[in-house]
Formats: sequence, C-alpha cells, structure tokens
Amino acid sequence: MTKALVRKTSTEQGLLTFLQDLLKNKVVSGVFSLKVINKDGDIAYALITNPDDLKDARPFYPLMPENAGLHLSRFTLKGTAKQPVLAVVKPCELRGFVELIKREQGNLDKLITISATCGGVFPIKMAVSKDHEKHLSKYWESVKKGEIHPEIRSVCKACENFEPYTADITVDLLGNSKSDAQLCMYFNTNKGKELATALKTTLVEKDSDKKTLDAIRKKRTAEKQRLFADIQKQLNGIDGLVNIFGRCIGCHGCSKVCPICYCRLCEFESPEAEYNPAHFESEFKKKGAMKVPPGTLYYQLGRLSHIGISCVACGQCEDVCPVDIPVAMIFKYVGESIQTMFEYVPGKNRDEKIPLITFNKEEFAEIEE
Amino acid sequence: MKKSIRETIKDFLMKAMEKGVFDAVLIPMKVPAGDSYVYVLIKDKALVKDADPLPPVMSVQGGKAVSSVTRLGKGNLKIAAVMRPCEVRATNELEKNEQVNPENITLISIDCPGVLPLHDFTSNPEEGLAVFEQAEKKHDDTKMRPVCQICDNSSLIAGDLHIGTLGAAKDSVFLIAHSHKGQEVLQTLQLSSKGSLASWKKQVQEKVENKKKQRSMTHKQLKKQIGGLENLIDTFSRCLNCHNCMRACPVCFCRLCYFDSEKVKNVREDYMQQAQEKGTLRFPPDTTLFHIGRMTHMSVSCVSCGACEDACPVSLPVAQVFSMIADETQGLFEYLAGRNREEPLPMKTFKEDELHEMEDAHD
Amino acid sequence: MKIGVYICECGPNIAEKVDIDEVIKAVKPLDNVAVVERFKLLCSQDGKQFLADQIKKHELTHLVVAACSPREHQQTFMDVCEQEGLNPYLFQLANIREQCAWITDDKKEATKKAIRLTKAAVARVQYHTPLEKQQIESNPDVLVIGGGIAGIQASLQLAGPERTIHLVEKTSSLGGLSQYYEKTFPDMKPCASFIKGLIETVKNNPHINVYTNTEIEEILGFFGNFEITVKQTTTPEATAAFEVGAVVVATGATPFNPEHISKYGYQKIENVITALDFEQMNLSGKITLKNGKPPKSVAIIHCVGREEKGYCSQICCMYSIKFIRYLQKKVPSTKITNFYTDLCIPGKSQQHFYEQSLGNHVDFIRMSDLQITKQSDKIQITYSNEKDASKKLSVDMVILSPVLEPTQGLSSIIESTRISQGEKGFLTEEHEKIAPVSTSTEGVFIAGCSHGPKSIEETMSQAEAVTGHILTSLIPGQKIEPEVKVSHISESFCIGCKTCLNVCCYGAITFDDLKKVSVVNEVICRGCGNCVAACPSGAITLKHFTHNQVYHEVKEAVQ
Amino acid sequence: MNKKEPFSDILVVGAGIAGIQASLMLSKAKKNVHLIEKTSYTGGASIKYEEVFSNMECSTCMLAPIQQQLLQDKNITLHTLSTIKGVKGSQGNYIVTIEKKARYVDMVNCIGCNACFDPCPVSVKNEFEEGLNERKAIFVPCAGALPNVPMIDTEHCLRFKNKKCTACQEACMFEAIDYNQKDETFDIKVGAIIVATGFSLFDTQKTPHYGYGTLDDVYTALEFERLYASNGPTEGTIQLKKGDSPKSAAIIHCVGRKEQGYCSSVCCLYSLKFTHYLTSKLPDIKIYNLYSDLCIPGKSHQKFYEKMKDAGTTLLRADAIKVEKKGKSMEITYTDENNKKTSITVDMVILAPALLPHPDTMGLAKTLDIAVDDHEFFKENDTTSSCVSSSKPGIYIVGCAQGPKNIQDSVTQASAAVGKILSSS
Amino acid sequence: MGVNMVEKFEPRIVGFLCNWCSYAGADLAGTSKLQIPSSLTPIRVMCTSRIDPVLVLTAFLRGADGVLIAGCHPGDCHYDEGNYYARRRFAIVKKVVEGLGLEKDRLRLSWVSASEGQRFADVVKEFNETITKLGPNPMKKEASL
Repeated sequence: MTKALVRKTSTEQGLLTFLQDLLKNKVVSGVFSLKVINKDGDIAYALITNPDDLKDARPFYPLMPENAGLHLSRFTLKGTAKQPVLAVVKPCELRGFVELIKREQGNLDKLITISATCGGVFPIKMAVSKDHEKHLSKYWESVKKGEIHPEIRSVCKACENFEPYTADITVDLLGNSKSDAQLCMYFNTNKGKELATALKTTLVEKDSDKKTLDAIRKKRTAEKQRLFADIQKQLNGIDGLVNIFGRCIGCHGCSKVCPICYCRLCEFESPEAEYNPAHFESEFKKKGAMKVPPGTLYYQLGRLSHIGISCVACGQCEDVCPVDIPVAMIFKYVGESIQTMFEYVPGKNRDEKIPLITFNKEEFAEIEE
Repeated sequence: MKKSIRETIKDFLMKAMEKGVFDAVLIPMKVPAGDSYVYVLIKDKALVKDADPLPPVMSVQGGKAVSSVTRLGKGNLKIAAVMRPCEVRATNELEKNEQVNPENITLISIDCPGVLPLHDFTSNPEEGLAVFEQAEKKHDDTKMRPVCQICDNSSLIAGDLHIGTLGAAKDSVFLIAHSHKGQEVLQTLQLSSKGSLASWKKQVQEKVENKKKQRSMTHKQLKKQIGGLENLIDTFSRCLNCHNCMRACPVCFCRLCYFDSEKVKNVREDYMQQAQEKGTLRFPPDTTLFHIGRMTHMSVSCVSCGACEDACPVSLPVAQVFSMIADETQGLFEYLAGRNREEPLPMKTFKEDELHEMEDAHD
Repeated sequence: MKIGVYICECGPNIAEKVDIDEVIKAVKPLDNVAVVERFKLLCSQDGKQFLADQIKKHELTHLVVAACSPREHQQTFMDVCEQEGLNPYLFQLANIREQCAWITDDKKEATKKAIRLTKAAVARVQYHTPLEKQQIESNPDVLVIGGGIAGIQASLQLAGPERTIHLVEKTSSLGGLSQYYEKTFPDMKPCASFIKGLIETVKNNPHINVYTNTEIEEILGFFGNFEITVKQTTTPEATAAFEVGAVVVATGATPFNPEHISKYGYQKIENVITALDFEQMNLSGKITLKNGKPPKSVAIIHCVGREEKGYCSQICCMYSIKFIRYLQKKVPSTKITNFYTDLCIPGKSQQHFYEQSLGNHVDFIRMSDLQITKQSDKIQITYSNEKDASKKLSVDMVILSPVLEPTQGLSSIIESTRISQGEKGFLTEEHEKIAPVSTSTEGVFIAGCSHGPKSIEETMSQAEAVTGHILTSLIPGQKIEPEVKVSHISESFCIGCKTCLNVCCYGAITFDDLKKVSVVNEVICRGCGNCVAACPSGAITLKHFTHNQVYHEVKEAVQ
Repeated sequence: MNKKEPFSDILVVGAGIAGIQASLMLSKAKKNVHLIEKTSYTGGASIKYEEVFSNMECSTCMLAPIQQQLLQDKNITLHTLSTIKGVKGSQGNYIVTIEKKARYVDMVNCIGCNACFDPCPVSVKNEFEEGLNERKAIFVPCAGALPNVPMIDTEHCLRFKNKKCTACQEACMFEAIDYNQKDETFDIKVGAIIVATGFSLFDTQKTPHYGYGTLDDVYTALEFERLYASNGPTEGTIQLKKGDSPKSAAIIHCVGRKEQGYCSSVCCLYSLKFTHYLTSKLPDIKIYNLYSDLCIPGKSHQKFYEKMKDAGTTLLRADAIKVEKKGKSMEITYTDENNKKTSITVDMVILAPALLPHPDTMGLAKTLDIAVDDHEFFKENDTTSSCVSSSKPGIYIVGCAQGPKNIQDSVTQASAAVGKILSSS
Repeated sequence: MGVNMVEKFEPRIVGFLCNWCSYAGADLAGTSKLQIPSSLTPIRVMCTSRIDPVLVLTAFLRGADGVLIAGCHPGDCHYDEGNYYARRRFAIVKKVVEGLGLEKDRLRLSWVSASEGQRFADVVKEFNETITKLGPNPMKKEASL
C-alpha cells in the first residue's frame, strides 16, 4: 500500500490546485511544467513562480517541445540549490534526467518530481499547424480507456515504460476512467510526503491499479513488436541504412535535443571527425563518388553506439528531424537490444550503474567557464 | 524536365573531366531512396550522368559541402563545384573566414529557379519533382521557398564560371567566365566566347528588378508581422532550441556555437531570480537570445539561402527574418555577402570615418 | 569560498552620502560572503593593517572593497592581498565614491546604487581566478639595422661586456649620409671627421659585430627573443643567424632625386647640382664649376620636391644656409641667392645662424613658379616674387636642396617585424607624442630619418632615446614580466577563421597551420580584449575580464 | 674616474611630461628616482592643453595614465613644491639640497574630497587657468589635477595674515590640514641630475601693438587653451569676455619672435590646431591665421596643415600687425605679402607667443653651475651629440629647458638622457 | 502589471566604460562633484573593443532599461584601433535590434575623454531622460526571454 491523495476534481485541476497551494504557501518556490506561453496557445516548458500563472499550466499536455530532462539538467547543473522547485514531467523525460544525473549532469537537491502514467504525445510537427488540437478530446478518451491513440508518435505507441519509475509523486492518469472527475496521486517518497504534510493534507492508503496497467502494457508490447518488425525490414543491410539515412542533412539536431547526448562538443563535430583532402582521395581508391559532407551514416551509427545503452526512447530526435528519418524508432529498436543484453532499463533505477561508459565527458572541457 | 539543359551542363562537365581540366566534380545527386538530393564528389566521370546540377531542393548548402572538402587543405584534386549562386556566395564568405581553400576549386554557378521547401519534397518526392518541373518551365516560383521567391541574386556571378540558362536558345546555355580560372577552363575546352550575352543580361535584369521590388515589399510586410517585442516572441516562442538552423547555416562555421557553450548556462538561482522577476520563465530561456545573437554574429555574411528554414522542424520563418536583417546589417557597410572575394569581411576591418550615425548626437 | 567585503567610509565622503549599514545588510546574506565590515578609511595605514588582519582572521579566499576608484587605490589593496599571501587578482574594488557617493545627492538613491555596485563586485569576484606573473628569459643583445649616425650612436651606447650589438649595414661602409658633410649647422662643427672617429670606435669595440654589405633576411620571434637571419648582398648565399632581444631600425633617408622634375634641369644643365653633390664637392676641398673655374654667382633652391612629397624636410633651409658659409669661406666673392618659399628655421640658435650668414653678397628671395633654363654658358632662373611675375636671374651654379625621402627596400623588415609605414613611407612610431621611438611591436624601435626627416642633433636624440628604452627594459640577467591580464584561445573551440588575428593591432595572435587554430603570444598581448569580442565561437577568454566576470556584473546592474 | 662608490639614485627636476617620462623609465630600470616639482601638481604645461597636434588626441587621456603610474611607482619619490637650493660634488656623487615648501595639507591623510574649498573665505585669480576664473586660498589648480591634494597659498590665506581662520581645517574630516607644517630643507645623494624645468611664454604686454591687456578679447595661446578645455573655467565654451561667442577670430603667429630672435618651432602648429578648436565648437566662425613664415617641419605636419586649411581658415602672410578697437570688435591692420596695407575685423584675437626659458633657469644654472646660451636656455655641451648633456658631466638638460620644442622632441630628449645615464653607469 | 504602474520607474542602465578615457572621465565627474542620475551602473572594461555584442544583447534582453557604451574618441584609443571595431560591433547590434522593431534607443554609444567629466554627466543625464521617456524595458517582464 502507498500513501495517496484523492480528490473529487478533474486530475489536471486537482494537480494545479495542489501546485498552487504549494506555491502560495511557499512550500516550493517554483514549478516546472508545460504551459501555454503565448496568445497563439503554443506550449512550452516554463519555470513558474507566480501562483497566478499556473492557470495557463498544462502539466499533462500531449506534446514534448523539448525533453524536460535537459531542462532539469540545465537548471540544476550549476550553483547551489537554495529554493525548492517541483517539476511535472513525463516518465521518459524523468528517465532521461536520471540518466543525466548518473553522468553528473544534474542533481535532485531541493527538486521534487511529479509524473503521470503517460498516454504518449503527438509529433511536434503536428503542433505547428495545430492539427493535433482536433484530436485532443479523442486522445483524452483513449487515455482514460488505456488505449493507443492512432495519431501519437510511434515511439510512444511502442512505449512500455509509461509508468514513472523514480517520481516522488505519481499521478494516476493512463487507464484511469475517472480521471476527469477524480485526482489520484501516489506519494512514493518522503520528499513527496513532506509536501502533503506541509499543506496538512490527509493521505489515504491506496494501491495503483496493476491490472489495468498490465493490460495497457500488453497492447503497447504488441504494437512495439509490429513496429519493430517494420523497422527491421527497412534496416536490412547497408543498403537499408543508406536508404533510411541517405537523406540525412547532417544537422545533428537529433543529438542537440537528445537528453543523453550531453557532451559539450560532440565527437562527430570535433577536429578528429574532420576529413582532410588525403582522406577523400584515399576514399576514391575504393569508389568513384562519395557523399559530401561525408560521415552522416558514420555519425548515426556512432551516436547509436554512444547512447544506445541509455536511450529512453523519448522520440525527440525524430520530432526535430527536418527530413523525417525515423531516428527514434531505430534508436529504440537498437537501443533496447543493447539494453536487454545488460538487463538495463535506462533511468529506471537511480542507483543502478551505467553498464559501460564509452566516452569521456571531460572532452574539450578546458577553458569553458 | 528541361532535360536538355541539365544534359548540356553535364556534357560540359564530363568533357572537362576528360580533358583533365577537373579531376572531380562536386555536384548534387539524387539519393538511392529517391526522396532527397545530396552533394557528391564524383571522381569517376561516368557517374556524372546520374547527377542533377539543378535539384529541386537544397538539402545541404553547397558552401558547407565545399568547406568540408577543402577546409583542411587544397588537396591534389582539381574540383569543379557546381552549385547555385547563393551557395557560391556562401563559399566565398567561408573562404574569407578561412573555412575554404579555393586553390583547387572552380566554382560554377547556374541561374537559379529557386528550390522547393525541403520538407514538402521529402514527404512526397514524386509530386515534388512534378511541381518543380512545372515551376521551372513556367518560371513560376510561387511553390518555391519564401526566400527564393524574393531572391534578387539568383543569377549573381560570384564564382569562376557561370552557366546562364535564362534567355538561352533551346538545348543551349551561356558559359560566362568570371575569373582567370574560369577563362582558362573555357580556353582549354576551346569554348572561346562567341555569341552575345545580351538576351541573358536582359532577362536577368528584368528578373532582378522585379525581385528587388518584391523583396522590399515582403520585408516591409514581414517587419510589420514580426516586428516589435510581442510579435517577435510569438514568432520565436515555438522554437525548440534544436539549433538545426545554425547547423544547416553555411556561414555558421563555428565548431561550437557560442549559444551551445557554457557561456549561456547560468547558475540555478540565476534562473530562479529571472523567473521571480517575470512570474514565469520559459524554458529554455534563451531561444530568442540565440536567434538575435546569431543575427549579430553572422547576418553580415548571410546569403539568404534558406537552409535554416528548411531545417527548422517547427517551420519558423527563420530565413525570411534573417534575410531581412541581413539586408540591413550588410547595408551598414555597403556589403553584399559573398558577392566578391576581394571585399574584406566587415568584422575584420574598419574605416576611421564611418558610422557616425551610430555615435550619440551629443556635441 | 570565503569572501570578505569591506566598505570604506572615506570619512564623511561615503559615510554621509551612503547608508553603509543598509549596504552591509544587503550584502551579508549573499552566497559565500563570510564577513562584511565598515571602516573609517581603508587606504590609511591602520586601514591596510585592518584588512590584513581580517584576511588572516577569517581565512578569506576573496576580497571585495567598496571605496574609491580603482584608479586611486586598486594597487594599494592588491598589495595588501599580496602581503597576506592572497593572490591579488582574487580582489575586486567597487567604486562607490567617485561614481556613486560624489555624484548622487539623494542618500536613498546613493545607497541603492552602492548596494548594486557592491553586489556586482561580490558576484564578480566569485569568478576571479588567481593569476601569476610569468617570467620570460630574454636575450640582452641588440640588432641595429643601418650604419648611419643613428645606428652608430645607438650601438656605441648599448654595447658592453654583457650586451653584444649586431650592426647591419646594407652598403659597403658605415657612416651614412652625414659622412659627406664637412660641417654641421648651426655651429659649424666638423662633421665628416667626427663621424670617421665614431666609425673607428665602433670597429674597435669588441662588443659590436659590424656586418657591411648585409641585408635582413628574416626576423622571427618577439621582444626579448628575436631570431635574426641576415644575408650578404655581395654573395646572397652567405647568410648568418643570431638571436637578439631588441631591434633598432635606423635605416635613414635618402635625398629626393630632382632629375624627373624638368623645371630644375638637373642632369641636363651643366653646373646644376644637388645638395649632396655640393657637400661632396666641398668636402673634396674645392668649389668649382665643371670648367674648373670658381663660380661667380650661385643660386640655392630650397624646398626641391616638397610639393611632390607633401611635407617639409625641416633641414633644407638650414643646410642651404650652411652652404652660404661654405661658399663664403671657399669662394668669398661669390654672389649667393637663396630662393625659398617659407623659411623654416625652428629652434633657439637657428635664426641667429641665419642672420650671421647674411651679408652684402647674400640675397634671400621668396619665390614661386621657378624655372631653370640653360643660357649660353650661364644658367637662367625665371621666377616670380611678391611684387612681380617672371623675373629673371642668371647664375654660374645652381644648388638644389631636395627634401629627404625614406630609404627604400624595407619591406622584409616591415613585414617580419609587423611595424607599420606611414603614407609618406616613413616608419610609424607607437605614439606620436609619448612614444616616438618605440613601435606597435614591442622590442622594435626606430631612430633617425627612417622615422622622419630630421637634423643630426635630433637623430642623435632619437638614437640615444632608443638606448634609454632598451637599457631600461632589456636588462642583462633580468627576466621579462609580460602583462598578466591577457587573452587565451581554446584550441578545441577555435575554428581558425582568423578574425582575431585580423583585429589584433599588436600582432599578438599567430596561426597554427597544423592544428588550424589561432594562438595568443602572451608576451605580446596587451589585454585589450578586442579578439574576445571578435570571436564568434566565444573561444577566446580575456583573463580577469572573462565572460562570467563581466556577465555577473551586468546581472547585478539590472537589479 | 671616481674613487668613491657612485650614488645610484637619480634626481629629476620638473614633473612635466619630460620629467615624468624620464622618471618612469629610470624606475623601470630599478633606479630610485627623486622627482622634484616646483608647483603642487604634475603634468607641467601639457596638461593645460585639451588636445595636441597633429592627431588631435585628448591630452588628459594621454597623460592621466602615466601621471597615475607615477604616483603609484614605488621607486619614485615625488617632492612637490620643491626647488634646488644647492649642489655639491660631481658626476656620480652629487649631494643636492632640496627646499620643500609646506603644502599645509598632509599628502597621506588627504583623500582629495575637496571639502575644504567651499568654506575658504578667500577668492583669488587662478594662475593655472591664466586668471580666467578664481580659486580659493586652499585649492587644486583644476579638477582632475594629480596628485589630487590641495595646497594652501600662504600669500592669500587669512590665517597666514595673522587672522583667525580655520575654516578649511574644520571642514576636513581627515586631520589632513596642518597649519604647523614647516618648509623643510634636506639633502639627497644622487649620481646624476636631469633638468626638465620647461618653458614660459613671452610676455605679450611687451608688444602693445597686439592690444593684449588693453583690448578685452585679445587672448594668449594658453588662455585660449584653457577656454577650450572641457575641465577649464568655461568647461570648453569658447566665449568673449562679455559671454557671447565670437563670429570671427584671428590668430597671430610669431608674437615676440622679433624680440627673442628665434623661431619657437611650435607656434605655427598649435596656431593651426586652434582652427580645429574654433571650428569644432563654432562651425560658422571665420578664422584668420596671420603668419610671417610658415614653419611646419616634419613628416606629418604638412598634412595636418592642409587638414586645418580645409577645416576653414584664411592664411595671411602679414607683417607690421596692429590690433585696435573698432566698435564692438577689433580691427587688425597689417601689410600683406605684396607690402600692401590691408585690414580685417574680428571679434577675437589669439596671440601665439614665443617660448621662453623658464624664469628660474638662470638661478638654477647658477646653483648647478651649468652654462646657458644667449637666450638663457640651458646650453648643451655639443650639438653634434644629442644636446642633452649640459656643460657639466652627470647633469642633463631635456625638453624646453634646453630650447623650444614640441612634446615629441621633449619626450625623446628625456629618454635620451636616461640612455646616457644608464650607458655611462 | 497594475503594480508596475503605481511604483515609480527607476531606470537601470548598464554602462560599459573603457578604462582609459570614459572611466577616467566618469571619475573626473565624481571629483568635480557633478550630479549624475544613479540609474547608471558603470562596468569597467579595458577597452570598448572587449564588449561582446552578445553581452550587450544579454543585458538588453535581461531587462536593462538602457545600455551605454562609452570609450575614447576615435583616434584616442589606448590600444590604437579598439574603438573603431567597437563601433562596428555596436552598429550591428543596433541595426539588428532596430530591424526587429525593438527599442533601439535603449542602446547608446558615446565617446567621452578623460577630461570630459561634464560631458560624461551630460551624456548620462540625456540618456537617462531618453530611457525615462521610454519607460521600463518590457523584456524584463517577458516570460519567454
């Protein structure tokens, strides 16, 4: 049995009220959450300190503008923590952050995390034209029913880690048929419980609905196998890779937004990765032509080998790819094959060591202040 | 498609390779999957057949391609780089920034009909090809990228050799040498200048004139649309901070962007302080600083090629805004990025008597 | 990190205008601030003692003083730090007097501002890092280029048991122009013989290596450590190499050649000669015409070439007057006419010299549109003066007094030393007024007419001034201490665009072609920070004015 | 050859730009320097100029840093209000007696807050500002003077006229004011002496035909410099005595040249500089330069002259110049280059007087036992050398003390003297 | 923000002053006891050429109501040419800001020599007036910056 807070109000409303109380009573000084940030109704993460601004917060909004793990890392990386801050993030974002913490890229000092069982998010490109909005109501329906909404990103469809692992507080959302009439939050840690105590809220003993969640996981697993099968077909041999990655323009956007790619300077952007003329000329001994700039495929495979072990399949890379390469699905597919080898689920357990560290994060650290 | 013109150009290149004028050609080519084009460096002249000197998209900016081949040295191969005028200009800017070694490179530009938005094409290549073919035939650029629609330098000659297609008779092109190197090429190929450029010049001039008009008009509108703090924020607030625009930009040659460096990362309480001043602090907090900052860094070298906009996953009008700002900052120094190799980079020099309008009026 | 913050009352100056207790209240709670105190007068003896004790007592790692302008007492407090074994660069001074208390009547306002300034200093100091003075071995030897009187004088004053001088002369003999002058103006002291004497002493000086018929091939390195290669003009393959700590460029000047200006008829009309021809003639003992007869009448034309060159050589008027003396001595009865535009005889004794030279055989005519033509066995001068145009005068001999122009063929020196050349071709000094003999390249000096036309006297002054600089900055056995607050370029982040290299006006940045990155030479860098702002990648840091240090000041400034 | 171990310290007389340059260089060579200065401040004449030819550089920006450096230099002891009373010994072993006048303000305690000025009841003409404004009996010559410590002028201070006034002392919170300070006399041992006592200007009263002293708006060059100086009496506003700004001005060169019998070599150039001063503040002003021979020697000065000409001045070669009152303004009559009598009318006349030896030269020459020339400048030992050696070994004469010259040549001579001292030691 | 209306606007001006001329000029203004608006916070740099355009933008976007850059008059730079480069960099920042329709008048470049204490005071007074007229920099409250 876990301590839980149950309120007769829609889950989102309930959470917002809870957050508002925390801010008003200075239990926390700031709240990290998705929020409407302009009159066009665009959504982005924000650090909210003014309780009134919470009215525009959309903690569960089914979009991922940037992996919040990156934000939390950036927020906690430097300086000492003085004021407590609470972050509402998605399970994969939290896992991303945990992986970063394992790499000294952040910490949990005075940081409380809330996460909800996740129904997946829409591709960010949908949000540009606001197409996703017409699916929202249906989306929430399927979330309640614990079904997979057809428009969400394929990595989300194939995601079995929709349950937050290390969150201090878990919100019961996916598969919760009563979610728009009842808020149910589980307080997994003392950090979490302290908040309740500070607000003098009474908690009940309650357990999460394992059965429903397992049912959902089954659906996801099935979907995953289907999607993996497709990608496997595409991936057969070098031609397959060339076909998929052929149109890569080498913008490396995928690494910029990846929560695991935290290097100051990517190895594939370092002097070592540069081709000198001799290099080109020797290539010509083998072939009559070569792609320029070279090494796009090498980059993808290299990155895969660097971060595959920790890929949380958050799907950001695919979201930002200007030429729609199914990067995320490939990384999830290959990533999981590596991870299962080590029986490692990235970000699941903070104390679990990273099986192998294939790179040196101090690279190029010197003069940076 | 206007195959003939493409063939003529490729024939010329292959002939040049035969004659040993070039050892290799850097030119766009369709990817195996057929859903995009990339630059290839071709040594085996037979493969030139498969190239497309005028692809419907600009997936990688030619300047970047030349840079990645020559940045670390001239090499032993004499290379012809076939690209669009804005790509040649980018190459020149990169040369001024020591990112290109021009010695063994012959820059060949072609009259540019514009290109389609990259995403439009990759999401449906067949349709894309058809659209482009039509557009090229009809000289209609409404389907082209916004910056291409207002490009007043689509025939600007900044390289060694230019291939004019405007006003050319069927199956033929104008070969215009613009440097000693260029002339040599034509001489060795016994392509001594015959026939007049009048018809080309005339059409180019017409095009440029009405493009100039369009450009200033569009920029005026754009300024209304994005000008002012609120509009600006709205325009850029969708930004995901993926920095694709910077990575795709040919003149953003830095190894590590200032805005990816530690310099922009503050201490935790600093973010808190900002948040408390404003009530809410959007994360990441410096997307706008990134864009404006990038303008101060490279708008003087911006060639309005549009690569940034193509690379933007959330379709911000980056290229349009940059082209607008670039016109202004370059105007400060009567500079046009990449127009002329000899023109020094504004940031590398100064005049003692200039820019007094920037100093305060006091006195 | 333990920061001590000390606010100086400066008597009433700060105490009366700023509510210091408010400042203390505002600063105390800041991160890493260990102690905040006020004191009556920190720059006083007991003030300094107080600070010293505090540093010990609280084991401070950083020090902030809010007092007067850094231009007043920064050094004072840095010294205190040094004494207490605290690196002086871990100190920051907040100027709450000149730029706060003294300019703000409203005490509330002043207090607020003082708080901002002090907070800014605290925020900044946290990012200070200890900086250590470097010490660089240096070579006391000196290369002197040019064996004219400037080069000779410099060599003689510099040479010594601990300092070898390499004196390099392009021609076959030392002495330069002045070896042809019999006498000097204004006091008509012997010149040529005097120079001969000097040359002998140079030759006999064991600490001076003289290289005649020799040119500079290359100069590498920087102040204290230059590597020199010289080659013989006679047998170019013969080269020599040596190391020096400083370079003196004394390449002198040459008289303008009037041949190409037809109106003077030089080289076309007999007995039209230049000043140098005349000096040599005079030195040889006899002043005669081509036909061996003494001239009955001589015209001396001033300012020859001034119009063409666009400057006044300042000595032509004077040596023209000297010529009067030569003539008066050797051909007393000669009628002498000076044609001038403006008589330029600056200095305390020049005018006297001029007046002494006047006499019943001497005329001074202010002329314009002068024309020299042959007229049977005489020379006719057509000119206009104040009153009327195209007057005529015929004379036996015409002496042309041409301007001095810089010696040619300095490009290798200029390029390899990175010194600059003015539009007139003379070498450019570091500062027109307060640094006339040094150049923008530290350790490279200029002396004599290579810097600009001047008299022997001024040439000597410059040569000796150069020795003054070298003897004070390049002392045998003493290491050089370059500026501490210099730029540093990150090898990993530099992309090699050379922008920094272009904007640095001291040539302190070089390019590593192998790694394709720019590198700062800390000995040359003067720490202006121009390269920092120029670098788009933010790959350059200016020590003690780093991004973080300045950013955190800015951050507090907007509070 | 001296048997005794020579003294290593050096004495520099005069803290003008030449003296400062010499001191700083010697200190760099780890020499201890005694720098004595007759006035209460450093910088000499050059700090009175707002800008210097030919780059029109701000003089303060050029000098302030080295003045600061001087004050902070641990090898240099600056004695202000000091003069030489006597000298014994010879090269390498001079014993110099210095008389240091009391400043009555403690250099250590005073922090330069200027609080003592206002309460002082006495106001007198400020010599530093050429009498164009007033100062108190306790004063610094101008804002920003260095060292920024006032002095009491005993000639005017009531207290020194046996009146009971302690106004300044009461105003000072630092016990910096000490009426009991005494003039002191002390000896210093030095190996060499550099004399850099500078110049004074020809007394324009001696040439009444230029109307100085009798006509309101006839100024000397120095007065005009201060008029233009942004830290001067008018904060840089060029105005006539009545306060309105001149519509025309004439600059008369070579004032006192005939009387002195030499060309001071800088007058033409600074007169041209005034063209820039005038046009930059009063764009529409009409300017005349009346000269006899234009003396602009050197590589960069003709260019400067041409620039000034373009800036807008009429150059008139003039002789027999006479300035007289004419209505509200003045009439200048002169004979032009064709010996024709002509005249112009102007609102303002600026006289460019010749440079003279500093009044103390003769006295100092006597004490130091060194020679002077007919013009009473210090006499160099030998013109075929650099002219910085005086008639007595170990004593060097630099800057305008040796003869009229511009800043560049003064600085060069200062460095040359240093060179001589160090190479001989 | 209703609150903002009632409370009196106190501008915050960041002043980058070059060590050799303008900072000295500011000190002179001090020793001359001239009155200068307290809104300006001076930041000393060795040369205006050190001022990184992005730093100016950061201050501006961070909510500085005004940014003043003051250095030696052209030709007087202690480092010869620094202020010429500074002027070019400033020109670009200003053009960009202007081009984006932001308040370019919040950025100012002035030349102030070491003897121009009065001028320094005037420059700051003037600038302070301009800024006061403009009112608070909206960026300070803008959540997306």
